[in-house]
Amino acid sequence: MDPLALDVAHLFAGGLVLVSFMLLYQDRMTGLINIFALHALVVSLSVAWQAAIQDAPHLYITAAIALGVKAVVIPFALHRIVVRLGIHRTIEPVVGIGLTMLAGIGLVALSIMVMLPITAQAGTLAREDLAFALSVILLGLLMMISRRNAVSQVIGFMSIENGLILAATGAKGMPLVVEISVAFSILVALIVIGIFLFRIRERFETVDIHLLHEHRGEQP
Amino acid sequence: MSGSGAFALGAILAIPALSAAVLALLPDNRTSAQLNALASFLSLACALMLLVERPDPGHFLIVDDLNVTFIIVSTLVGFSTSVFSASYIAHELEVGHLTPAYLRFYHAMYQALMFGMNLALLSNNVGLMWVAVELATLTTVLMVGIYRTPAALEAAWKYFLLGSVGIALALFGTILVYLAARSALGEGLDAMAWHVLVANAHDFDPALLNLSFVFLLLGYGTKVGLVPLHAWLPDAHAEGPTPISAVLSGLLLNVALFAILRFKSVMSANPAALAPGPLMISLGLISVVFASLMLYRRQDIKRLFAYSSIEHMGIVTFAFGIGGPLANFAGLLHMALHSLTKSAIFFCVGHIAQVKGTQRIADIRGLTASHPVLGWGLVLGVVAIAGLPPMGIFMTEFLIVTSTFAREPALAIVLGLSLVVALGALLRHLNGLAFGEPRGHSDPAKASFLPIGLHLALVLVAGIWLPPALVAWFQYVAVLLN
Amino acid sequence: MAVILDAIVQLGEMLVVLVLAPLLAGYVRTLKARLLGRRGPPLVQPYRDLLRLLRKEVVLAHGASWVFRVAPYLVFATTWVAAALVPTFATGLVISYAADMIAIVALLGSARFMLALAGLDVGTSFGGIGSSREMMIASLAEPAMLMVVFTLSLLAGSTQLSSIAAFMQGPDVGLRVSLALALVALVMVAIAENARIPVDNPATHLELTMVHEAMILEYSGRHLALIEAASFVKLLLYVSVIACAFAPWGIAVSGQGFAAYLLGLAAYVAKLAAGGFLLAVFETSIAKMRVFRVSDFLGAALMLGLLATLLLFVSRGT
Amino acid sequence: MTKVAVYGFVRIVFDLLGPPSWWWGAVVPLLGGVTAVMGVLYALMEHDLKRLLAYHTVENIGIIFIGLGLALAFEANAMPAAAALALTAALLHVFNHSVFKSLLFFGAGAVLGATGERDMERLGGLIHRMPLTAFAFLIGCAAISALPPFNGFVSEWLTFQAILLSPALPQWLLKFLIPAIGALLALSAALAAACFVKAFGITFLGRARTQVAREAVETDRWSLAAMFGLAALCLLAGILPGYFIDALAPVIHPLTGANLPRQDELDWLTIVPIAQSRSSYNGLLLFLFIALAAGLGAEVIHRWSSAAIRRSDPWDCGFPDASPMTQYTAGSFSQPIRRVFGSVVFRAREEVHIPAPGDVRAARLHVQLRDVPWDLLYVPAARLVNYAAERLNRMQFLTIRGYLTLVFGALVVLLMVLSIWQ
Repeated sequence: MDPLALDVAHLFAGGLVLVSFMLLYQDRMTGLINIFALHALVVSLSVAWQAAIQDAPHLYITAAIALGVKAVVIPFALHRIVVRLGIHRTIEPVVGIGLTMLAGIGLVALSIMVMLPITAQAGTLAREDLAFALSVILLGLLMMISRRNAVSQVIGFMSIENGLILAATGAKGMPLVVEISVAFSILVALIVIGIFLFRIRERFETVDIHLLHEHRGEQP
Repeated sequence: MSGSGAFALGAILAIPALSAAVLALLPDNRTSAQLNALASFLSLACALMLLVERPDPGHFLIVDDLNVTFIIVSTLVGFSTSVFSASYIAHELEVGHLTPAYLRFYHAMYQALMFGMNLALLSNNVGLMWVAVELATLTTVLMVGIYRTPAALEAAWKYFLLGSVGIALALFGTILVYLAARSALGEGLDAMAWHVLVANAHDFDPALLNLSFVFLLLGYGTKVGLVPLHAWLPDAHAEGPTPISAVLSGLLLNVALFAILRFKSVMSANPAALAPGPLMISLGLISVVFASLMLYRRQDIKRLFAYSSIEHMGIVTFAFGIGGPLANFAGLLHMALHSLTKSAIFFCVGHIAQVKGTQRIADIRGLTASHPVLGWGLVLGVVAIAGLPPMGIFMTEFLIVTSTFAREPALAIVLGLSLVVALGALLRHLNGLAFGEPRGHSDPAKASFLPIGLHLALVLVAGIWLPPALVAWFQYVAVLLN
Repeated sequence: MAVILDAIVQLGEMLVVLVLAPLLAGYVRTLKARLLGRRGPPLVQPYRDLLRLLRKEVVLAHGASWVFRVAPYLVFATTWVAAALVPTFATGLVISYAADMIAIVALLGSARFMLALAGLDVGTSFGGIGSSREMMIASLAEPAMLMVVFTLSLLAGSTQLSSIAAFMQGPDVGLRVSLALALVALVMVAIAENARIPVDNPATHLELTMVHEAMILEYSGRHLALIEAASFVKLLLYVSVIACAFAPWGIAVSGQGFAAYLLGLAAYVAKLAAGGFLLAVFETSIAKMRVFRVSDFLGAALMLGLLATLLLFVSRGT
Repeated sequence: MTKVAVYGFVRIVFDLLGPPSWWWGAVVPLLGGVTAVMGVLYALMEHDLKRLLAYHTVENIGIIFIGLGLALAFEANAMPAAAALALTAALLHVFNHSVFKSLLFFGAGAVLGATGERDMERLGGLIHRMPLTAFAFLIGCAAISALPPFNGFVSEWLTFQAILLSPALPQWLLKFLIPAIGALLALSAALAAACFVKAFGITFLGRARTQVAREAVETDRWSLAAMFGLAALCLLAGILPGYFIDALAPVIHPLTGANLPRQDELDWLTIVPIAQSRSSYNGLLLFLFIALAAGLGAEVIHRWSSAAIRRSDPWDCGFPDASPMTQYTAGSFSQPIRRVFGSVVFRAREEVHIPAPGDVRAARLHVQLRDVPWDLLYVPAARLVNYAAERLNRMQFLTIRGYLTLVFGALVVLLMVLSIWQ
C-alpha cells in the first residue's frame, strides 16, 4: 500500500464527508438532489480507486452500479417526482442550520474518538476509512432526523448507504457477497421508496412527514 | 455428511422460494391458500428431518444445535399461521378488504418471508444472514402496507424507515466484525463463517469487536423491538393483516434475537472485549419496564399485544444478558413458548377483529358470552402470556427471576415488579374484553381453531412436563451460549 | 400426708379470703368517712349488707335472659378462684401449680367479660354505658397488668406467684428502678380495675360517671349480693397481689408448722390494714377524673409497665 | 384459608431458607404485633357481624406470626427448646383459631339465615329466639377472647411464655423489641375481649331492634350439632392442652430440632413448657375449681337465701319504658375505644350535626374513618403506575422523526460509553 494510493483513498473518503456536510447545509430540494448526485459520484470514484489499489475486479462492478443507479437514475427520478409534486421550493429543516452543522462536527469528532483505540493491527487504511465511513453514516442519520420532507429523509438514508459502501469497499478482500447485497438493497429501497412516494402523493397531496403523522392508527 | 441431511437442508430453503414464485402466478385464492399451507407443512417436515441428521457446516449454510431449535419453532408457527391465514384471508376477501390481485401478492410475500427467515437462521455466513434478514424485513414492510389504508401506509413507512436504518447499522457492524476477523483469519469466506469466528475469536482486535457489537446490538435490536428502537413494532402489528402480526411477533423477532445471540457468542469468546452482558441487560430491562407501563393506556387490541411482545423480548434479552446456563436455558425456552403463545393470541385477536369489525378495546366486550371459543381462547392466551402458573411462560419467568436473584438481587426486584405491573394491565384489559355483557355487532365466527388449540396445548404441556430429551438438549445449547 | 396438709391450708386460705374481703371494704369505707369528719358505718356493715341482700327477693327485668341469671355465679366463682391462687399468708398451695399470674389476670378478664355481657343483657342504655366504658378501661388495664407480670417474672425467672414471692424474700432482689415503676403501674391498674375514686366512684349512682355500678344497675337480691362479694374479693385480691409481690415478708413457707401459719396470718392482716389505710387516704385526697381522661391515666400505666420491663435489662447490668 | 398462607410461610422459612438471620426474629414478630392490634381495631370499628369476624382473623394471624417470629429469633440464636415452644404456641393457635373462628362463622351464618340480616345495628335480643345458637356463640366468643377454661387462652399463654424467654437472646434490639411486642399482644387480647363482648352483646342480648330480629327462629339441628361439636372441642382443647401439644411434637421436632417436654406423663395433666419451676398451667384443675366454686356458691345461696323471683320492668334509674332505640349499638359501644385509639389509627373524625333550636329534626352523628394502610401503601403505588403510564404513553404518538431521534440518541450514547469506557 504505497503512500500515494493511501492519500488518494483518504482524499475520496474526506471528500465524501465534506459532501455529506454540504447535504446537511443545503435546504433547497433541487440543490439537495444535485448534491446527492455528487455524493454518489464521489462514492463510485472511491470504490473504483479501491478496486484499482486492491486489484479486485468485482469492485468495478459495484462502482459502476453505484455510479449508474445512485448518481444518475435516482436523482433523475427524484427530480421528476419533485417537479410533479411541486415541492421544489425551499424546505426549512426543523432545527436551525447552525445547530445541525455543530452537531455534525460533534459527530465526526465522536466517530474519530471511537476509532482511536482500534490498534494498528487492523491496518492504517482500514482505521481512517472506517472513521470516515462512520462519520458519513452518522451525518446521514442526523440529516434524516433534521428534515421534515420524506424525499430529503430518503436522500439522508441513501447517503448512509453510500457510507456503507465506502466502509465495505474499504475492508480489503471482503467477499463479493457483501457488495451485491449492498447494491441489491439500494435497488429494492429505491423501488419501495418510489412506490411509497407515489402512493403518498396519491393520498395526501403532500410528502410532508408531519402531516402524515396525523393518520396514525391509534390517536392519543 | 449423509445425503438426506443435505437434502433436507436444501429443501427447507428451496420449498419456500419455489412456492413464492408459483404463488405469485396463481390467481385463485383457495388453491393458493392450500398450496401455502402445504409448502409450510413440507418445510416443517424438513425441519424435523434436520433434527434427526445434521449435515456438516458448509461455507454458506450451517446446522448446529442453536439454530435447529429456532428452525423448528419458526416452521411450526409458519405452518399454523398459514392454516389460520387460509380462513382469515377468505373472510378478508368476502369483506372486500383485499382484492384478488393483492391476494397473490400476499401469498407470494408470505412464502418469500418464510424463505428469508429460514435462510437467516441457517446461514453460516454473516453477510448472507444480513441479506436474509433484510429480505424478511422488506417482505413484511410490503405486507404491512397491503391494506392501503392511510394508517397502514403510515405504519409501513415508519417500519421501512426505522427498519432500513437498523439494517444499515447492522451492516456496518457486520463489516466491522469482518475487519476484526480478517486480521486473524485472512481474507475470504472463512472470515465470515460462524463456526470459524467462534473458534478463534480470542485473537480478534477487542476494540473493533466492541464497536461492532454496539452497532449489531442497535441494528438487530431494532428488528427485535428493544425499547429505544421499538417504535415501528406496535404500528406494524396493528395495521398489517393479523397472520403477518402473528409471524412478525412470533418469528421475525426471534430471528433478529438469534442474530444477536450469534454475535454475543463471538463476543464472549474474546475475554479482552467488553462483556456483552451489561449492554443486553440494560436494554432488556428498559424494554420490560417501558413496555409493561405502556400496556395501561392502550386502546387498540393488537397494539396491546405488540407491547406485550416488546416486553417479552426484553425479558429474553435480559435473560441472555444475565448469562449462565440456567438463564440461557430459560431464555431459549421463553423465546420458543412466547412465539407459540403470542401467535395463538394473534390468531384469536384476528378472528375477534373480524367478528367485531373493530380493533378498539372499548368496543369489544363480553367475548366469552358472544363467542365462547374465541373468548376463552383469548382468556387462556392472556393467562399464558401474563405468566400465570399453569402455563410454561410462568416457569421460564420464574427461572429467569430466580437466576437473576442469585446474581444481582436489585435487578430481580425491578424485573419482578414490572412483570406484576404488566400482569395488572393485561388482566384489566382482559376483564373488559372477555367478560361483561357483549356489545357492538357480532357476526358468527367461522374460523379454524386448530392452530390456537395446538399452540396453547403445547404451552400448557411445556408448563407442566418437559420431555427430558428436550431439557437436556436445551441445556446443552445454553452451555454453548455460556 | 403433706398433700392433705396443703389441701387444708388451701381450703383455709380460700375461707380466709372470703371472710376478710368484706372486712377490708368496710374498713376502707369507714376510714374514708372518718377522714372526711363523719362517723361512717360500722366495720361489719358490708356483712350486714350481704345478708340483707341474700334475704331479699330477686327482681328480674322482662328482657333478662339466662345470661343475666348465670353471670353473678360465674363472676363470683372466677374471682374467688383467682383470689385463691394468690398466696396470702402461706405459699406452696396445692392448686398454685394449676395457674400462674397470667392465668389470674385472664380469670379476672373472664369475670369482667361475663359482667359486661350481663350489663348489656337487659337492654337499657346504662348497661351499655357501663359495659363499653368497662371494656375501654380493661383494654388498657389488662396490658398494663401483664407488663407488670412480665417485669416480675423476668426478674424472678418464673410466672408462679409463689416462686416470685420466694424470690422477692431472697437476698439478690436488690432495690431496682424497674421494680418501683412496676409497683406504681400495679397500683394504678388496681385503682382502675376496682373502680376506685380517680377512675370511677364506687359509692355513686350518678349515671354519667359510673362504670362498674352501671353494669350491675339491674341486679337485686342474692345476685347483687354475689356481685358485691365478688368486687370485695377482687379488691382483696389486688391488695394481696401487691403485698405478696412487693412486701413478701412474713409469708409462711409450706410445711413450717402451725406457728408459722399464725405468724403469716398476722402479717397478712397487718398488710391488709396498711393497704386499706393507704387506699382510703389516696381516695380522699384526689377528685374523680373525666371518663376520657382515664385512657391517658391507663396509657401512662401501660407505658410505666413497658418501661419497667425494658429498664430491667439496664438496671440488672448483666 | 389463611392457614394455607401460614403453612406456606412455615414451609419456606423453616425448611427451605436454611438458618435464619437474627433480624428476621425482629421484623416478623413486630409485623405480627402491629397486624394483631390493627386487626382487632378494625374489627371493633365494624358493625357488620361477618366483616367483624373476618377482620378479627387478621388479629389472630398477627398472633400466629408473633409466635413464628419468636421461633425464628430463637432458632437464629441456637435456642432450640425456646424455638420449639414458640412454634408450638403458633401452631396450637392455628388449630385453636380454626376451631373457634369456624364456630363463630357458623353462628353468624345461623343469625344471617334466621334474620337475613348481618348488620348488628338491626339485630338484638336474639338470645330469646335462638338460645342454643346464642350459647354456642358465647362459648366461641369466650374462647376467642382467650378466657381461661377455653383453648384460646392456652395458645396465648404459651406465646406469653415464649416472650418471657426473650432476655436470653444476645441481641439488644431483640431484648427490647420482644417485650414491646408482648405489650402489643396483651393489648390485642384485651381489645379482642372488648370486640366480642360487643359482638355477642349487641347481637344476642338486649331487646330486638327490628321486626326481623323479633321473629328470628332457631336454626336446624344439624348446624346446631356442628356448633356444639366445635364448642366442645374448644373446651376440650382448653382443658386438656397437654394432648394437643404432644400431637404437635412430631411436627415441631424436624423444624426446630427440639421438643417440649412430654406433657402427658405430668401429674394432673398440667402443661409445663420449659421447667416445672418456671411456669405451668392446668386447664382441667382450673375448670374443676371454677365449676366447684360456682356449684358451691349456688348451693349455699339456694339453701340459705330466699329463692323468690319476680319479673317487672327494668329499673333503668327510673326512666319509664324506654324504646329499643335507646340501647347501645355497635357504633356507640366502640365509641370510647375509637376515641382512645381511633384518632391515631384511623384518623377518625366525628362530626355532630345538632339542628337549630326549635327544629324537630334529629341530631346526626357522622363518623369518618380512613383506612390508613390502604391510603399509605396501595393508593400511592397505583397512582405512581398510572402517572408513569400516562407520561410514557406520549411515546406512542411521536412523529417518525421523533423515533429516529431515539435511535440516533441510543447510538450516540452507546458510542460515547464505548469511547469513554475503553
